[in-house]
Amino acid sequence: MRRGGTALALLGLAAAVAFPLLTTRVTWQNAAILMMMTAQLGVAWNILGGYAGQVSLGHAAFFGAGAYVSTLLSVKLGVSPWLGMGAGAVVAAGLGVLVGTPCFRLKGHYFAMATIAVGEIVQALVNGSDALGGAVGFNLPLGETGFWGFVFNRSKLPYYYIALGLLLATVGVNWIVNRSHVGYYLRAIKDEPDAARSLGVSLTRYKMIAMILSAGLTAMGGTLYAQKELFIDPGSTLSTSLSIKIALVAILGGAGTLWGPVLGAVVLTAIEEATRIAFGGTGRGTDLVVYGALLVVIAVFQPSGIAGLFTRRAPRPPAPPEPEARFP
Amino acid sequence: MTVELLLQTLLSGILFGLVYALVAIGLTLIFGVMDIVNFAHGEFLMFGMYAAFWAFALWGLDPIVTLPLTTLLLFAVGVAVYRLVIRRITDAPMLSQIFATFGLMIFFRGLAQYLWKPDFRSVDHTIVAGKVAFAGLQFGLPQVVAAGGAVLTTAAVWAFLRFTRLGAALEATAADKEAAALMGIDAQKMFALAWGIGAACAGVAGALLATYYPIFPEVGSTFILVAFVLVALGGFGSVVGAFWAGILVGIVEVMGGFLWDPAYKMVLVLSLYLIVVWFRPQGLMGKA
Amino acid sequence: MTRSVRALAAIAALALSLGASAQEEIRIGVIYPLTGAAASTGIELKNAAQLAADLINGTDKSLGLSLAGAGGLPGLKGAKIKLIFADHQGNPQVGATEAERLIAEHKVAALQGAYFSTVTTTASQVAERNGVPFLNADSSSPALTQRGFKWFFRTTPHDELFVQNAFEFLRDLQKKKGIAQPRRIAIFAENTEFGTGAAKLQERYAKENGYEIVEKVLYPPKGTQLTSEVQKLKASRPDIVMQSSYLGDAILSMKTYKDLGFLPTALLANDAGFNDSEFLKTMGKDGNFVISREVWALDLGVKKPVIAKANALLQARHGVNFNGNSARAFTGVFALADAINRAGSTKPEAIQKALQATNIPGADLIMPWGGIQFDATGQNTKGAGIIVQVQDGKYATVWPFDLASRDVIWPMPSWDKR
Amino acid sequence: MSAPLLEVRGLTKRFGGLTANEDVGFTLREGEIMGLIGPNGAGKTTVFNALAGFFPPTSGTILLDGAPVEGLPPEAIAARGVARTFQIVRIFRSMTVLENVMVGAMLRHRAVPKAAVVARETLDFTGLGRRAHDPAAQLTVAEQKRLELTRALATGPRLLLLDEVMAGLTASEVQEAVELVKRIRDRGIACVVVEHVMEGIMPIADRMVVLENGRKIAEGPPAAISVDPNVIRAYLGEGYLAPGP
Repeated sequence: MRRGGTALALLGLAAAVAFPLLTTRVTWQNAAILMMMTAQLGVAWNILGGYAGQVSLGHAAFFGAGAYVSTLLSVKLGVSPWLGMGAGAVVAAGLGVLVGTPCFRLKGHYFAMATIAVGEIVQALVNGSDALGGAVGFNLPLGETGFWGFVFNRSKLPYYYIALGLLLATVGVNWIVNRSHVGYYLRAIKDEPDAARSLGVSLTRYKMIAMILSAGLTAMGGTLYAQKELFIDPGSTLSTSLSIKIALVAILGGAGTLWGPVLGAVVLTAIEEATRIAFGGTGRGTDLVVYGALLVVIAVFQPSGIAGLFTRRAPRPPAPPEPEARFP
Repeated sequence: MTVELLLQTLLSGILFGLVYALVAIGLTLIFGVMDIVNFAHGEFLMFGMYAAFWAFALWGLDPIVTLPLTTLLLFAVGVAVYRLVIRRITDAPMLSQIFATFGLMIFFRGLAQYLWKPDFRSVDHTIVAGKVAFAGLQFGLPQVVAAGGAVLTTAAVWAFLRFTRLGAALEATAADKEAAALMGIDAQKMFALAWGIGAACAGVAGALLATYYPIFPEVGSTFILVAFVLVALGGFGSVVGAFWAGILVGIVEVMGGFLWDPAYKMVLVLSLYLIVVWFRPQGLMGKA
Repeated sequence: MTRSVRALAAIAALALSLGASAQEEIRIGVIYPLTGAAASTGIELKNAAQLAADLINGTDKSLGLSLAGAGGLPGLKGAKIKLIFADHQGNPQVGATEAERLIAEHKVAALQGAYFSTVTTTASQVAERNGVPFLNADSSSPALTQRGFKWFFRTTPHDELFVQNAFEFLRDLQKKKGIAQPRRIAIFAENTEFGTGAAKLQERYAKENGYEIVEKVLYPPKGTQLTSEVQKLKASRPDIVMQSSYLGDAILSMKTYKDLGFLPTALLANDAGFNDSEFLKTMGKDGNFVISREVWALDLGVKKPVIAKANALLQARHGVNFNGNSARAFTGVFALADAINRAGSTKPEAIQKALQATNIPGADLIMPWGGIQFDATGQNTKGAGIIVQVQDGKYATVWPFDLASRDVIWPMPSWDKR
Repeated sequence: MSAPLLEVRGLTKRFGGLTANEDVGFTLREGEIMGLIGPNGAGKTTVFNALAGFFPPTSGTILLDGAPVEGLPPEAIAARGVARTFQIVRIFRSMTVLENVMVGAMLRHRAVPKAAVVARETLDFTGLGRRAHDPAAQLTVAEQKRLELTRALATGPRLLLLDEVMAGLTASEVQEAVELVKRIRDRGIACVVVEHVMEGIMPIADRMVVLENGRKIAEGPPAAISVDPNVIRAYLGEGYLAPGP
């Protein structure tokens, strides 16, 4: 089983690395970049929302932090966006601690609602702040800069491989978390918080670790977005609909699984693009009807996410034979 | 002058708050009974508005006249949504429930755009047109009627839950599903009833709003955020909590916008919410 | 990597060969919001642009615009224009993706779009990065032509000119009509790029012209109520309210004005929601006397017959009149066709050069403009705005006075005397 | 002798106007099994939650190895060597049996492989080893209770708080549980056992503490407790003693 999974992952990785060499069609490359960027956000969200079970619907605030910090640093101070990416992650992590401190006391829907509130507040404040570009946002300079400057015009490939690299790094962090005691603790917190505490698990500390990782990685995705689109404004980087989409990707694929959010991003982007291309030109909302209906159908028939399709029937390895334990 | 303006603003805030409350009590009722947050609730409101609009546009019937029909229609829509979709995800994890109702929201918006085009519509004359003026204050009659309707509907729902056998059964299901089942209450029926009443409340609100608010496929998104805040602020599942939260939020939003900066009126409302849950994580009247 | 380079080279060779042989078709990518909140506008724009292309490709010369009825572009041996439409959904990222797709997949000679300033920003960036001309006919954010782009051209005037027009209008009222100058201005705008941008310009021009800003209310759009905003306006007792709102808020604010008994001397709107037929329908007589800036009005056809003729064509085909937006989209296609025709080529550099040399006379447009001529930033310097007032439920041109079909009604009559 | 492992003095807990515990006190030595009994609503679980850090006491002192621990959060108390089970089982339902126990073992062994080894040993000790790789949710109620005990044991405690681990078990299962608790004590781990099932607690407890209405009404060896008139009255009601001569 596990070996099969590794082989599958390696195969997927090889395909991902080779993909842009197989097709030079910009549309496909763009779609692939979009999928990977979306997947990266879902995977980052998954650490907090999936493993730790803290359903955040305010992750756009972290995404925006990444986009705004790197942009401000590069536009105002000429700092390389690569450094800005790190700075953005730190700021987002700090914001995460700020959000988590009051909100982690809240349970379930209350926590989700509080994160929506935080996201909306951040958007309104940035929108009203002239120093942060207000409602207008920022245009980044367009000139090709080479790697260090993080702007590429001649080819999509740099963005493609950066998106792939960031996605792999994010999956890697997830993998490490999942394999370490932190991952076990997060799942324990999600299942039975009181029982976890009785076993010495500090809820605040581990939720906070999840928050910091999740927020920081989300922010890195925000920097990549800013450098790829070279334009940011509150509507496109801080909106609640973005927050919901980030969560949706992970939930669709399977929250709390390693590859679920990646699958979710692939499927969601495919559905979105297909419905838009097939029905979008009609201007009648047909694309939304089909898209919405598909979401409902998936939620109803595959409630554990698409990843559930692959794991549900998979038998666990049988326990090694051993003499039945008896009480003396 | 200033006192008048302040009083006028305060009362306007209360009028709006009452309509907010009406949207929110349906949402909180559904949550209380089923532990499901209905992201598509704003779309029930939207359907209520369109029902009122089409009765007006096609047959010249006033939204106030067709209000009982709109209410019944939305009750049926609520029950249908429960039967066709929600019933199947009753025991699913919270995440996939969010996912399903979110999909419903997108579906309904798309459907409205498909059927009725994305245009803005409005009911351009109604029997409740006009103004109410007293002591130097003036209010649009539609707003006053809407607020009054909201109070009556909320009171009716409250009385239903409090004083009828069916309402008691609904409350019992909300409190403890297993115990209710042991008492011979059919949970499926109660769930359907909650969705019916929840959607009907949104339908009443939609019909009342149609007398003065523009109607368009995405109108639900305008009200849903406030409704969420009310439900969480009042305490998930608490009808009375949502009612008082509605008035509170209405006042804070309108007074805050007037005295401070309208650009930050929602920031004020959301901050109020965060402050309240900081001290009372279960909301104003929620069960701990 | 070498494989990709080889593949790229192959594609490039293919593109070159296509460019050489496919002279009979000139592809122009057109990006508009065909779904989402602005879908109805997007479809109007699409129809108008398509009408323009069909006129150029057809042989009916009766309209009287110089390329209309040419049967294709004479400069390219009668090559026909093909518009390839794409939907950006009002989303800047989608706009960029679609621009990229049109350039890469459809090898478009030029792009036109995108109505929303935010989407125009990202889509034109893609054009700039790929070296493809981008013509914007309908986004009014001044920032768009302040980016130092080399491939970006805008035919419509931007908000700065419109705000300037509003103050010229006020000055002309006093100078030529002897209407006393009101001094107290309140600014009322949604706190988006559109609203805040306009508000800043209005503030600046008000100060320069010696007006007093008594209140500036920026509100979050699409809210549930505008009561607190209108109360603030009312408390500041302004003579003139300068308002930037989209349709829903325009309707809601007008109803709130009436409910709260607020009536300034004049309401000067900044296009958008106030110039929508649905606004007139919903507001009925309460919508009368609103003054708004425009770039086009049907009644201009009285003094400029080509406007009426073009409108009749659109009426015949889609059963609707032109409006400011669709007239500009129509004009955009003509401006692009003119440049490509003079370039005699679909090579981007040639079209860019031709665009820079554009000089279309005002008579050759369905707009009330002096013509089309771009400055170094790509901004048309000969654009002009007009000011309309809702009278008897219709938009009537009231300024400039030489184009006006009606006299301005000033001040607004009170709510109960209509 | 050195300080007792656990010393509780004057423990009082009020919820609003309700008094759940009033002036409860007792001590526990290393390796000792103490039974905590009393009728429903006597305040047993409240004492338990105070010891485990879930409800800070309103007043009173809890000394662990002579150091005060009252008011510390549960995770800190767990780190000091106190582990507990829950009256209504709270196993991690998304995990396997082994993973459940690993979460406990991680308190002392952060490295996952080491935690797995410790968890495995503990499972073998409690007799759940053969179910190590089954999903925890598939266990029977008795097994789930034992899993919870195993998980608590894996934290390497010096004091184990067992909350009705025998409730709802069949007679033979109770017997197995009794044996298990004895073997745990043999490892030198002290236990406080809250129990309704008298035949479960009597044979193993070194000492009993009886609560009624939040107060301690008796303390002593099981044999003495079973004949204590106060205890009999508390359990059987006033009427039981009334007909006496």
